[in-house]
Amino acid sequence: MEIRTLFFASYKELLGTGELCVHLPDGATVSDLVSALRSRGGAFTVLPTAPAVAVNRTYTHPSSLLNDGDEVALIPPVAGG
Amino acid sequence: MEIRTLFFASYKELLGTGELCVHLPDGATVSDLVSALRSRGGAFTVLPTAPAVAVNRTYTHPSSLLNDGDEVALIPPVAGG
Amino acid sequence: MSSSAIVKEPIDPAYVLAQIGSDQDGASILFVGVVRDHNDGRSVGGVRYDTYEEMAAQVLAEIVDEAGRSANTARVAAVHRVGELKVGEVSVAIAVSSPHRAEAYHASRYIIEEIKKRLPVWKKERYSDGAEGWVEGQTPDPAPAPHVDGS
Amino acid sequence: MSSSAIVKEPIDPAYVLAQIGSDQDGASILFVGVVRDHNDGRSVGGVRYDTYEEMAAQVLAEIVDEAGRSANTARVAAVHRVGELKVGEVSVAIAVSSPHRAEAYHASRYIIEEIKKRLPVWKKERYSDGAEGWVEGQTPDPAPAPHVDGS
Repeated sequence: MEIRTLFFASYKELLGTGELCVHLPDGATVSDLVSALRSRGGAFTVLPTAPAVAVNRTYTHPSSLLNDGDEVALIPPVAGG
Repeated sequence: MEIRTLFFASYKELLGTGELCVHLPDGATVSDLVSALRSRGGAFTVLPTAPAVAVNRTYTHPSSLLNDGDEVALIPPVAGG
Repeated sequence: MSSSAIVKEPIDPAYVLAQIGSDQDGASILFVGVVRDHNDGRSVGGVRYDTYEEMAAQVLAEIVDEAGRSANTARVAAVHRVGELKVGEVSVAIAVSSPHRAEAYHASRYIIEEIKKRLPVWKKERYSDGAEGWVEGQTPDPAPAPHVDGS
Repeated sequence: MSSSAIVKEPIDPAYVLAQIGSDQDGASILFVGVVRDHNDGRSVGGVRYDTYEEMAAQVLAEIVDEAGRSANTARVAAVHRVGELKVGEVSVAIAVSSPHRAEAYHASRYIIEEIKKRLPVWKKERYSDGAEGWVEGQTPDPAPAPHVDGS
């Protein structure tokens, strides 16, 4: 399946991109996506092993299953206000 | 000595006046002033025995000594805001 | 940097807010007290605030000063209106600014709570049925503690 | 009665305050967050807020809704700005009105604390010496509790 993966703020700067399309086997979880990203090496290894993640714009646990077409955002610590 | 005594809000309505000049013996306290007022009878007996009192615009204990020329206000429960 | 007043004219909250704030301050809070159309289950048509004006001006200045000293370098302004007010009119406006929000909230709340405890102002409500009544208030303490207590 | 928005244009706090209030409400509170000239001992020249806009709009609406439900019949409005801001410019404005002041203070504080915990907005500071840095923020919880906690 195909996951639209979004990066913001420090993650976006780190990776030099705000968006990647990631291919994962069926049954993959949020954790599996993060592992797949980190295994790309280089700057990707600097990503936390368990960052905050939003799936389809809702904060989601690392163990949650992903579905084809999901929009997954890796969320650095937020600092609004 | 002579005490300028002020009444506000419900006390003013009760007594039908906002100000009285009260003569007291030297050494009189805030409590003595209140007793002197209540002993006038009529509506004055409806005053509390220990109302909140300000002497020269500062909240003061009933046992405080008064001085000639003091401005003493009997303060009903306040309700600003 | 702090200011306070007892006024007979309508209060403009935006003007009170404009009294405070600085480049050091990350948080500004404006509290606005408004005459509402009901109290204790009765329909209210309007209110009258009486005051011991000379003392009220002095007490409000003290409260503002206490709040300013407690909230790290806060800028503070407070205005209380007296006289006849209609429903929807502003009775009190309090503005505080501070580097951090916690102090600003604390100072803002402190001022309105102290006003209710010890500002010599009294409120008479006029009800829809024509009756009137003094609002049950709080009896001021003879020696108000000049520190900011918890919220 | 409640409203929320993520905006790129300057925020007018008086406009946000004008969104709320009713004849039933005795208390209105406006919180204004402003870019200040220092942070953690460093001199700040300006900031940039980045956002995940679609999600931020949704999260801010949820926070406002939670605050409104917790504060008895509160009217609530919240606006957060993103993009480049100078010192003294407004980053966030939150207005709440309620029959009684305790609920209004509580709801106001709830909204700003929840914004800081979970609104997907990030702040990069530009310091006077030319350096830049992302402000250390808070890691959002995967299942934010939808109740109002103590202040």
